[in-house]
Amino acid sequence: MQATFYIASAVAVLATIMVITRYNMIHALLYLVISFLAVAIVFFILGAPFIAALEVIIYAGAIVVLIIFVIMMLNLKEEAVEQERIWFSGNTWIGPGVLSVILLGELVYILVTSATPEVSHQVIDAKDVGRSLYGPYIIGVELCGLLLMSGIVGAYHLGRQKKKVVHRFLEKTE
Amino acid sequence: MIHLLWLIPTLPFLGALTLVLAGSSLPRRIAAIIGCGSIGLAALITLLIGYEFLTTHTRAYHDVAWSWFAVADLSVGFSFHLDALSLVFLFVITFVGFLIHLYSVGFMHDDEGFTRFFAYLNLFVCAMLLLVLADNLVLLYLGWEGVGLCSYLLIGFWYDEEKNGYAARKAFIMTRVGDTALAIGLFMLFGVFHTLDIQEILTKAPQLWSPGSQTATLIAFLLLGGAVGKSAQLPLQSWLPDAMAGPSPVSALIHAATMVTAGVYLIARMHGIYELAPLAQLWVGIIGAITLLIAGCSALTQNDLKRVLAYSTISQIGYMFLALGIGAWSAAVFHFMIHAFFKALLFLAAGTVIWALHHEHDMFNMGGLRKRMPVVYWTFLTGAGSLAAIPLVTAGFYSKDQILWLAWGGAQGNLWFFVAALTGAFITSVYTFRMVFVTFFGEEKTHVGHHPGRLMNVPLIVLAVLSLAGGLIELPHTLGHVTLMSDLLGPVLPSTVLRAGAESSEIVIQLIAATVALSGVLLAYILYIVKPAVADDIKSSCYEVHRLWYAGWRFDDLYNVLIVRPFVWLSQINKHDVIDRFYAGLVAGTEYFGRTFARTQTGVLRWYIMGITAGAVLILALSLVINP
Amino acid sequence: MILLWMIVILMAGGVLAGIVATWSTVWCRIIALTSVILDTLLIGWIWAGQEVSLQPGATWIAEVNLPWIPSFGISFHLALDGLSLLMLALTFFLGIFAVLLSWNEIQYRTGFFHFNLLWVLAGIAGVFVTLDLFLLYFFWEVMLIPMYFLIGIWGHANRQYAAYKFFIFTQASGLLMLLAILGLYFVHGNQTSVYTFEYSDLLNTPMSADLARWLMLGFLAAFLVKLPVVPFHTWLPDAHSEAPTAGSFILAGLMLKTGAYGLIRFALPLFPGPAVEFAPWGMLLGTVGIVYGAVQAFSQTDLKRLVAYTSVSHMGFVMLGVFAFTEIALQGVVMQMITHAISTGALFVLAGALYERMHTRDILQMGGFWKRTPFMATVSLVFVMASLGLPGLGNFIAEFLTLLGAWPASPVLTAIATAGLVAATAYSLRIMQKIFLGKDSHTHVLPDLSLREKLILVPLAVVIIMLGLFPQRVIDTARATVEISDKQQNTTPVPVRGMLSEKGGNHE
Amino acid sequence: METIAVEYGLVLAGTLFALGLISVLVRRNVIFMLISVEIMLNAAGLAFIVAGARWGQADGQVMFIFIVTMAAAEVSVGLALILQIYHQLKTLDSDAADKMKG
Repeated sequence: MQATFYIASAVAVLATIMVITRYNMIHALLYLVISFLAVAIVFFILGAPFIAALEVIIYAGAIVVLIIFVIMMLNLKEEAVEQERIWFSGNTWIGPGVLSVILLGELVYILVTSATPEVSHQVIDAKDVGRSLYGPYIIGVELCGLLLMSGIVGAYHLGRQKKKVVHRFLEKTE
Repeated sequence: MIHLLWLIPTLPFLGALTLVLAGSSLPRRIAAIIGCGSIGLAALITLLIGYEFLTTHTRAYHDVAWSWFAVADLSVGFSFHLDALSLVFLFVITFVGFLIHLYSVGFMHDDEGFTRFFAYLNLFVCAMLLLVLADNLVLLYLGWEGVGLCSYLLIGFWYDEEKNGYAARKAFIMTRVGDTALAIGLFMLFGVFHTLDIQEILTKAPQLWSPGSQTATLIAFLLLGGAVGKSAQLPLQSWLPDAMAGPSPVSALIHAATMVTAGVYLIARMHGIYELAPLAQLWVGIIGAITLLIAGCSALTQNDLKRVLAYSTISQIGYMFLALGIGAWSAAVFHFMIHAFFKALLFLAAGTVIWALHHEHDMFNMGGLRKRMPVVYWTFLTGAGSLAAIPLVTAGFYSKDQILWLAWGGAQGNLWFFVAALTGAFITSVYTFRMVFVTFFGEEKTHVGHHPGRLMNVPLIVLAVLSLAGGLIELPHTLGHVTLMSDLLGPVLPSTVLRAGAESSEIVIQLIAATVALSGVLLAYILYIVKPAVADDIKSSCYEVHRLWYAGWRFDDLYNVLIVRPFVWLSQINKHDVIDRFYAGLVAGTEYFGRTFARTQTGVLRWYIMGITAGAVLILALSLVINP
Repeated sequence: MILLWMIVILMAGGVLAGIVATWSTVWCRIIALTSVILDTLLIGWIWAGQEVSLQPGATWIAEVNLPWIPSFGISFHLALDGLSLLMLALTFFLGIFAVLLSWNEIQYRTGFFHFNLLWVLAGIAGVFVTLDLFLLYFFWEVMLIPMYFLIGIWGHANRQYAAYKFFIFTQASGLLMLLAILGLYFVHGNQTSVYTFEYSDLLNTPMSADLARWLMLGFLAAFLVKLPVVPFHTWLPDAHSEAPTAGSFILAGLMLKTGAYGLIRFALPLFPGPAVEFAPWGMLLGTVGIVYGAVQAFSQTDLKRLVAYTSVSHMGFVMLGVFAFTEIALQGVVMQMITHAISTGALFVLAGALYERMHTRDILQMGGFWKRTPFMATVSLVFVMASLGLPGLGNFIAEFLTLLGAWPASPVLTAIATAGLVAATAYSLRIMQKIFLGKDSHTHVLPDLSLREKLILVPLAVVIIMLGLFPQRVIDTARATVEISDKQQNTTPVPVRGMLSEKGGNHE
Repeated sequence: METIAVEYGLVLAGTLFALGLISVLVRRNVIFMLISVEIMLNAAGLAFIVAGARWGQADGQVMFIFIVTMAAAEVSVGLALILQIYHQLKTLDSDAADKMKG
């Protein structure tokens, strides 16, 4: 069990590192799927099989597919990869890297110095989650509904192909 | 009859009101009738009241027109107090005022501001009457400021000339400096007595203060400040010569006969306080003595006929102050009255000369007018004689002699005062007859344009008679011993105490005074008729002194450097208000910070995320440090 | 109830005038004029029916007390006493002229102008009668915002700047007052568990001296800025010089008086202890204001700016008098509020009239106008003389009483303030000299005052003269109020007062 | 059965979060930024699951579901925005969209 956890974790971290270092978007997305799958395994180990399934379906499935669709729509070619390479080079890494490492260090420090209880091995299945969702968290569910609704409306509104507007004075009148 | 007292200031006021409201639409004739008529009626009522006052032996008459304002323990009425002192002033103001009004009808005949002139003049008479009739110091202050206003308006009457306006402003501001002292004096008096009623203060003062009391001295000095400003005494004298920018009748009425003697009135009125403050009273005398000397010296050097008279006025008021300073109260009032007659006469006559010579002011451009304008010559000569105190025949001799005598023989007199007064008398007769000889003798230098009509001659003659006969109401022991004036003022003003053992020397002093006056005339005769070259020699050999005196001892320059320029400089340099700079700085600072922080708004998304991250790092770090 | 009506008439008149203006500007002006005249008649009727002298301690002449937001202890409480009566009469009286003044001057957005004008008046009237601190703040804002529009829309060239400056100064200080009001509200609530904004309840709130000091400073901030007292005065010259004539007129005549009124009605009675502590500084500020304003006025070349600085100088007398804590001085202050409103307001009218004719406010470009406009010159003379405190005109009574009353409190400061009158003479005469005296070398068409202008200036001149000769009626009307606030200050322990006069004497 | 210490789960979540953060900060391509945000959201969700597992409660999973919902909505709106940006600016460079700089 423990070994599985560590392996899955290592895969997740490595896959994520690969994600963030790719120049090609599709490659990155494929690594992202691996990372999500690894995390799904971690969920399963932690006793959340329902969530593991959700992770696979929604993250590794729906969201990644959505992004791929958009990439396809944009019809990005080799130039995009080149562009990415140019942007990516140099010491742009240093500042963010140091900042993030400090943040991580602080997190780890906090976690390590505090008491370390064990994870309980009770499996919490979809039924428990459902009870919770439609019990005390019903308001949250409602709000999620609204959020998704507005997400759809917003995406539709924003995604419409409008006439290109560069500047209102330069706008072509047809 | 005496209950008609309220009419005396009311009539000129109504006259002024009518003239102001009617404006220039009024025909000249009617304006003249209103202007002179109101004063004439007032003068008539004054005469009647005076007659009743004298025959019934009234000591004082009190009349409340209405209660002006009353707050807490302060109660001020618009109320009048008539006693012998105010009666004398009342008589001079209305009577001389009336004569000057009459004269003005002729003098101002062709001026386009005819109505306006009479409106101001009437208003002035009203204010002056309020001043002398006031039973409380606030009403007195009203009159005091009112005459100041009219003086301002009348000096600047010919406002086309910018310098007339400035002369008017100077007069107003300089007298206002004195008024400030007077106002502070009023506050102090109220603080002590809880009333501003003059009679009440005078009765209470000896009960509250012992002679020499500090408060009394301070208050007396403050009142003196007011008097000095109004009466053009040292150190606030320099406005009067410039005030000659006004029309001559104005100079005669305001700047010779009445307004400038308001200071004398004030001190005489508040004599009770000065008696309790010997130091202040001594200073009244000292100021008078110094002023009469320096103004006399300045008068010696002036070429402008009216400026000579102006300095002479300052000098003569110096005599009155000297008299007040030595406790010769009734002598001061007597000299005031006689001075009003002859100085008004001199100004009117000078005005006629100037008017006849097309506004020629320089007397060295005149000459030979004796034959051309005989009436003016004779009246001017009478006035000049009176001013120079020619013995026996002129009224000026009697009034000035009294002061000279008391400066020596009075209990508060001393040698210094006497010498100063005597020197002043000598200087007076020199410059007076310098004026007479230069203007009326020698050859004619400017052609006489127009001749005065009867309207202008009659007041001259009346005033000339008064400056001769006026002295008969008060004659010294040695010559007839008439004491009408001091008897009249007796109930109001204390009589002067003589120094022990000095009585016998009165005749000697009189002889000295007469000699000095006559020798002054003689000197003037030698210098300006017999040997004019000598006068020029003296002038050029003492050029510096001459210039200093000519410029009125450079007091103007002194005040310019000390007060006016710093004030204007301060005001100009701060025109844009340094305090506003502070707020402008505040605004600039805010804008600067705004712009600086706006620069962090780069529009680059990654910077914002960086900011958020840095914030998270910081907060976590803080929580670790603070709460490990 | 009549008080409510007075304010409602103004507000409703404003709305109506604003609406009617779409059809007819003349009717808009007539409606505005009618509503102000109606109010003037109402207040005149009250005053006429009033006993000459109110008995000390008498209840209010008129009172309205309606619950507004009872849960917060806010009520719509208006009350009228002698002081308020005078101020209201002044407000409505000057309001008539403000409408008349704009008859020709305001040619665009007439409806909105009159709406603002009447609402400013309503706000000012409200401040003068309110007895609820929340309502006070409400009216304080009601008079502020329309005034901002008056300056910002119908002002002269630099109006935006002036309007912002005016707004920020008054609003910032007003917010400090709001803070202090809320502070007082909660302190009182904590002490007595009665949460109320009612003035009479808050009067004797027990609190620590420190707290009282801070709360008083909050109130003072609003009132001193409005007055204005010297370091906070710089909005005034800008606002005055840029505002339209009616705006300057109301600003100088009425709005500044709300500061003075606030001091007398609110700041001092609510915090008697700290007020006594502050008194020497208050008097010092007043004196500095008198002298500083006068010196500043002397150097100005913009006529309206000049008059604005004379306001600063004159309001210094208010400070001096209020913090002298004597009945005479307070009467002087009340008188000063009225006479300054009239004399300075009239000077602004004259400045406006000259601007209408010459299209400049620069006095260096004027001169010698007496010959062509004798009537204007004569009227100006009256107001210029009033402004330098000539006896016989109302301002003299005010300044004399103030100084006389302030003398016992601090002789040195009073003496300096008196000397300030010399500077007042200098700047006042400068106005006459530069505009009306001197050579007339201008080619402008310069007609004398029109009938409408005469209709404004002549009554003002008559009133200022009447106030100078017969001030007793005003003094009697204000007596009850003044005596009460005087008494309140006198209840403070004697040693403090002794110290006060000594301290006052030593401050330079 | 061996147990897993909670901190390991949390350290994993933190690591993933930090990696996502680095990427967000470094990348200029908007799509990459969006991907990185997904990584971070996922890491946050992981932390919730770990916490839920520690207490044996369903709440952590509920939270994860909310996060997923939010992520879905965010991605859909975000992608729509990306499309717009690309159409307007002809690039995916986030730095090009700096019209609101101060």
